[in-house]
Amino acid sequence: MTDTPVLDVRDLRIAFGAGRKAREVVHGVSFTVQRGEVVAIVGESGSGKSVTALSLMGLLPRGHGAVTGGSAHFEETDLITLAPEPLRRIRGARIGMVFQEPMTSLNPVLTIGRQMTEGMMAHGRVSERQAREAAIAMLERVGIDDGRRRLGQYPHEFSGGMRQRVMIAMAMMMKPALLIADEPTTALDVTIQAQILDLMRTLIAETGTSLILITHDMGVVAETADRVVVMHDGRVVEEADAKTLFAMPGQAYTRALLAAVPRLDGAVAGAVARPAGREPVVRIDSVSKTFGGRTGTRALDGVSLDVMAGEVVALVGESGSGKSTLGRAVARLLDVDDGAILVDGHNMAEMRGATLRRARARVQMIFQDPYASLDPRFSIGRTVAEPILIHGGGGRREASERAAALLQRVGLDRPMARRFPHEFSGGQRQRVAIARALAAGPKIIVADEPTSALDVTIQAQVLDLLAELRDEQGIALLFISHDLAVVRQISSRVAVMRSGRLLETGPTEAVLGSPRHAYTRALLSAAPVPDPAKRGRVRVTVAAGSYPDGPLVEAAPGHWVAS
Amino acid sequence: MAELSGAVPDYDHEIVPPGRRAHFWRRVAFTPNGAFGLAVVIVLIASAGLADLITPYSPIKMGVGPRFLPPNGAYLLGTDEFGRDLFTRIVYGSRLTLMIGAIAVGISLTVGILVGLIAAYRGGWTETILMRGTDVLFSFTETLIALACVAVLGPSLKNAMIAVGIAGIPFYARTCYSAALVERSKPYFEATIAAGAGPLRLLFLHLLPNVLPTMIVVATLGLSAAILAAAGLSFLGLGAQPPDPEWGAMLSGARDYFNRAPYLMVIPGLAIAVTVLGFNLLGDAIRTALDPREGSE
Amino acid sequence: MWRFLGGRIAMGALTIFVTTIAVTLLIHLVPGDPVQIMYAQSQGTTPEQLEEIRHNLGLDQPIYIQYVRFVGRLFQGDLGYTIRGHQPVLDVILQRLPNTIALAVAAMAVAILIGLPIGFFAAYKRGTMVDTGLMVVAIAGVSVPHFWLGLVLLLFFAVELGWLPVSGTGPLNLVLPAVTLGLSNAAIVARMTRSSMMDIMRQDFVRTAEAKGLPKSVILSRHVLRAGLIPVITMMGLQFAFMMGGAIVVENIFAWNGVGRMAVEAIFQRDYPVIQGFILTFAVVVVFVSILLDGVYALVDPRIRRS
Amino acid sequence: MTIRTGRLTRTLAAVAAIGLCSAAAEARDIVWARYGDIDTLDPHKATSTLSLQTWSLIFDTLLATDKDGNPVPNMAESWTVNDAGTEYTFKLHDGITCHDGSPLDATDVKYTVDRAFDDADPSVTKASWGPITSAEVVDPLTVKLTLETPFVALVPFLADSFSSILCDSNEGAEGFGTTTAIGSGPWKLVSWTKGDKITLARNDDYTNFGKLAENKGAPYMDGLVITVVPEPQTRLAALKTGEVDIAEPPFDDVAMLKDSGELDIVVAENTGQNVFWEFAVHRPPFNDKRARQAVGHATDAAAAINLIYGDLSLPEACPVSRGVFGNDQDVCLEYRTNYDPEKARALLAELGYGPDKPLETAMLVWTGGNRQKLAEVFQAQLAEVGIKADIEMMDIGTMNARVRQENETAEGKGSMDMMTWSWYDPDILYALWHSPGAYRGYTTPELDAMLEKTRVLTDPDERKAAVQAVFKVLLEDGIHIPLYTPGWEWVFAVRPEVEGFHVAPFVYPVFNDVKIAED
Repeated sequence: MTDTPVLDVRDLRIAFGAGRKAREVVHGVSFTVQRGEVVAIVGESGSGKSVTALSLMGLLPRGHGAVTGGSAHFEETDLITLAPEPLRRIRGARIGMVFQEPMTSLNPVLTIGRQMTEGMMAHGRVSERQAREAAIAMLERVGIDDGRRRLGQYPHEFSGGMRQRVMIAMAMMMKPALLIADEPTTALDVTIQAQILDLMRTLIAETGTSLILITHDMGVVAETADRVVVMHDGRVVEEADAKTLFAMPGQAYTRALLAAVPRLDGAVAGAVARPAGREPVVRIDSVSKTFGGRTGTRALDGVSLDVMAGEVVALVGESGSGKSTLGRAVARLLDVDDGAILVDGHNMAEMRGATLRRARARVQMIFQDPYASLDPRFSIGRTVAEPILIHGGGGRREASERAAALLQRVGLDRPMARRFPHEFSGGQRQRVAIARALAAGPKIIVADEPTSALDVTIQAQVLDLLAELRDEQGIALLFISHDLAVVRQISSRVAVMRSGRLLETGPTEAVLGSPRHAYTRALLSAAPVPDPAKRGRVRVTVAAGSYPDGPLVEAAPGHWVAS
Repeated sequence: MAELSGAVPDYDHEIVPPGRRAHFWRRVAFTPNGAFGLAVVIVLIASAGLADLITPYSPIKMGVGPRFLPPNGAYLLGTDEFGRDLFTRIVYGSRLTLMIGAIAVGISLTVGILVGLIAAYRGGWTETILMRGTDVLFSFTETLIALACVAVLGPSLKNAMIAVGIAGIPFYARTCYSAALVERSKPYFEATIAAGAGPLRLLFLHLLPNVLPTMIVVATLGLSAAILAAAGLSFLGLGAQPPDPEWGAMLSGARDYFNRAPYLMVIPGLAIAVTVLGFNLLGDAIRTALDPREGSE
Repeated sequence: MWRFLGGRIAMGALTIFVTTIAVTLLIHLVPGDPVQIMYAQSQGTTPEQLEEIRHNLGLDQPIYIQYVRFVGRLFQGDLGYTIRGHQPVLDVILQRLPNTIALAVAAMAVAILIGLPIGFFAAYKRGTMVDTGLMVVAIAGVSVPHFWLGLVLLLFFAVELGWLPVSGTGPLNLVLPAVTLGLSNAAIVARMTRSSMMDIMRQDFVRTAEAKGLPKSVILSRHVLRAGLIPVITMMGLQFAFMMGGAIVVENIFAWNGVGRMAVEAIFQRDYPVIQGFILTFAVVVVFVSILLDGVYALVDPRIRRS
Repeated sequence: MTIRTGRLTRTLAAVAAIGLCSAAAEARDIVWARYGDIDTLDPHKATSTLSLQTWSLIFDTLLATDKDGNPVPNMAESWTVNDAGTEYTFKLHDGITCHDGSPLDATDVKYTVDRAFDDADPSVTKASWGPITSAEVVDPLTVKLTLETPFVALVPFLADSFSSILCDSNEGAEGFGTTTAIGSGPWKLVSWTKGDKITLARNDDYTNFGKLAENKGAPYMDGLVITVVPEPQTRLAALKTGEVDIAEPPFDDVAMLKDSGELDIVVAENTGQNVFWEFAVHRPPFNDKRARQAVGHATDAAAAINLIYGDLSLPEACPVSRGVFGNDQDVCLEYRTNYDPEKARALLAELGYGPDKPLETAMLVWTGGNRQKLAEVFQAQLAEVGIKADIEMMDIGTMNARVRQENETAEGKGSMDMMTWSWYDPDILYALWHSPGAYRGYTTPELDAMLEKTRVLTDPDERKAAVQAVFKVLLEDGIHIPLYTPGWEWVFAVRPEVEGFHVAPFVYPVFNDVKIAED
């Protein structure tokens, strides 16, 4: 490492609000970034990592937050005390930034060309023509061909991954000394994430730019960072070399954090091969669904799948794979065009009216967003009691008694039943949602990304709870997730979907351990592994339409692969 | 007739949880706008309720004083062309104004909520018919619908209230619909469907309570629009008829005397403006309190 | 884009279709015998004559036949005859319509010229006293009844100062009604603009622009204003409809010879063919303008233009 | 912002002033502002005073009225009646020309009469023409009208603009009544912008034979513009700024204007206008004459009109107003129900009404002329004795329909209305109260007989007695309770530089003598 760091942050303090209401959220954070170094700032939500990054650029939302102390020396200049105008001249030119949401980070009414060139021109170095040439060259470097034509296009004509490439190109065009990337891949599918991370690493290496990578994902950290700064509650908990940190975490918090991260390697905790019931609880039989009329998108295309009693079947795939649609079809939250969904032998797809309402008790659902999952005007006791009342499980008193018992079962105290959802944390709300699902006395629960919105430590707790319930009550679980590591932890069988088709299904060990389908292999190789030692694996990629997606064939006992 | 409806129904459906209601009202009352709005509304309600006690004369009896007497000690706001006490008439007018607002908004709100909720809940053809119909009516603007209603029903205060009420339906239906659509797409609603809840439970225990805060904001702002619209109709002679001390009608009647007694025109106009401003500020304050994006907090 | 415009045109056609039905029904919703009400002017019309009039108006036919006839005549530009004076309704309306449109357009110009900059500025200064102050003024603006504002302006500028003519229909006469109608709508435009601009200022792409180190003026003019104006344009169609609606009142104050004043007179005179014609004309104008603005919108917003 | 607006408007005002000056330099028109527009230029298609006044400028009539309201020769230099009173022969002046240059002769008169009696599309005032069976061209300057029965009111009718003589060149002319109106009156139609203004130009060929104007030739001024300015205060402002020369002022400002001398006030006399109460007599409560009388006794018309119109209007005791044949205040005062609230209360008590049970009725009033204010005063007066009247304002046409509808309805609460009629002859009472009655109101066989008599008696004294006998019935039974005269559009404020403006009987403003002094 060279002697003078590119960035030297000392005792940075940030507060939200003003005057008496001021609340400090970052309490004296210090770290340095050396030339050409990749530093990851990692932490759970509320750790202050994003705020720290924004404050360096002077981009804290006005009226919401302000730096109250400390310094941040960038190439000898203190960014914190710098006047707006000189700071503006540093922004973009010397420090670039890439944000999380590629879909909204570009102006929809300006051409890509305009947006790419305006920064360079604003910093007064070049003519428009030169800027366009530079932009075309840069687009090529981030893997976008036909740059000349692409510059005339608007953001909506690019996919999410492409937009993030444009964002990176836009930032790197200025050859900044430092690039700050705030969760740059969180909104992307895992295969795209892998490509973007690879791209960033390559560019950094080529240009000697330093990178601050803000993320919550230990896998991403392990894949990318040279050095890691772990933040928690506005403080730096630990700062260490990446390899050291993953191998020998120095602090209890870091250890807990790492322990909670589900892994694709190592011991399988939950996926002990369980004796599955003989009769399927749910039999999905060649179900098809098209959205938006005859010419619309085919979300499900002849999907068949069985779930046995007491079994956890994971449905994995990237966005647009149809996995959520299938889950909602099973819960009969949408009508399918074709096929049957037999729950306990009754075809839910054909039911209507009161019959359907009665049958609904058999299938319950848990959703991704714990905040929107509960009616904010119902106390949680009432929320949990509602299914009991609907299905005639006794009077009001009995229902609330049972609701209280269920809440206790999911780890919430009885007196909490009177409280309202806003008084609970995300994890607690997800527990309430689980209790509500249990209240109807279901045979199967469809859990649609139930832990994706939760911090990794909370995720571990919720997954444990689900596993316990499965063991204890013998309820089947259809677990929908994009995260193979989570799937591996909880499910006994896995079904891989893409573009509305089932591509591979079988026991978890078999599918994740020895995948037979090219797409499954691509997914596995793209998933970030929280171990710096495994960095630089060869990625398997698979282009759309270049893989088999015909009927499933049994490749090994219970292991089916698309032909 | 000023259409407040010009503001798009874009309220954030952030909900005030039951436990925070007291805190919420404090947030409304402690902003200058909210305090002013609340004060106006309280004064209005008080004057409507206590009209018999606080007014010295009869609102319709002529010749309780000389004609065209400018504001003075005995007749606080002066007397009108018939020697009636203007203060008394303004106070009694507040009663009519509140009634007009309440009834007109009551009609708009009830029908609007029903249409919006059912359209959002049922979807499909019901939704298409109801909401396209609403769009059609909406493009007509409230003024025209109110005018058409009066053309059919004939000019009277009662008909003006009905007309303004009907005219407001599209706006309320739209707002309720978009609010209900947001709620309907939230997982808790789907979870309740999955729990086997029937349409009535879904509509009235889940959807309605969750759109209600939005609708209350809209109704508060809508009150001002309704009052203004009804006053406009009365001004044109299509609403309140004599001797009702309706402000718009009073203002209209005073036009003939604006040389001689300008206060006759100024005072009812101010009464309307302050009342409408009060409801607008109150509605705005409630909205700000509900929508964290708006304020600086 | 053509699909978008096609949808809008279809919606417009639907609006006009619904209007024709409403207008046909209108006359039947009137309590009492419309023919008697309409023709009471004539001295000693006998029941037989009334029956004949009813027949001539087709009111003795089943309602769907009346509707078909009405639409048939509509296509020939025949809106019937006024009760008062027996004039072709279409002529009566067409003679006044340009005045109303002129008023609405001028008022719209006033509203935009005043409302847009204020809204933009308030959004820029959001959360400050300036913003609060401007918005209170805007709320006060929508709270002042425009029939009152009109009278006050009339008193002051025309009667007291004598700068402008007090009544009538001409270019100079347009100033006061346009300002009256424009001012109260300027407040709405200001609020609309502010909320649209604030939405944009909260967008991620504005932060991107800031992160690029663009000067504030460039961010505001290029990124915020452009994107923020698009929703404002979409609201303009509705705004124009409001102007047309507001014109009904304002025309009556300033004796501006437009269709709004005509409509109010017709209501007092129970001249139903005129009322029918007015509603229909109103619908056609509003639909036409909103389709026009949708066209502008489609051209301005690349997401629609290039789809 | 205020400052900027100010500067802007001033600039605009300056620009416009230049425009106005150049226009004014060419010709000076008389500008007459009224509250509303005409319905049509076709005298067979409307009845409003606004329309009549306009027709009287464009068209001429066979006869005219003198200042007392009596018929005198006009375009017809003389006329004769046969003994049976069923044939009227009119001799026309020679050399009268229509606006299009064609001569006005007997064929034009026949054209007009035939048009009024056209079976397919008769005049809306067909009944007032009387029982005419034919119009005959005897020679180019002689025309004969034949009647089925005698009709003494024909002569005054032919002096009124309802009988405007239309030139037969209007036949087949495009847009008659809208863009075309060819007459032989002192003014020619230039254009009519509906809702805004009517522009007239001097008819240079005009000769005044009998109209009330000193000027025997064409008007002095080049043009006459009749504009529509609905608001009284706006009209006043326009008068003050000189935008308008003649207009009806706000009543409450008349005294002030008179005192200041800023504007001249012209009050029309002999308007023939009669404002009166009438009732829906076929159902309770007004089927009982005591209820009607109670209204009469509760009404203090003198006080009310004094409050609203000051000394501009007069209480009227007779069912036809001053200046109309048969009017005699003393005779009528004897018969009519005079203001006596005690008596009203007593009558109401007899009928079972009291303080806790007011007599409820609708009070229909037509818009304009401050009548809504007057109605409010009457409403308060009636309230004093325990009659609760709900005012309903409407257009006159609507009110005509409503009144008839109320008379034809057997159910519902009481209905009374402040009706207004303006006519040049007591024959109006025939139209109103002879069965079936204009509004299907009060009729009896006895009254029918009495009214028929008033139509055929040619001796003035006999006819007067018959007319006053009708008054007695109408007044005593509280059928037609007169309130005041004149009643609408009869006060004119005139700019001081305007000379020679006056108003002929039955509210016909005359502009033939008008000269406007140069500033």
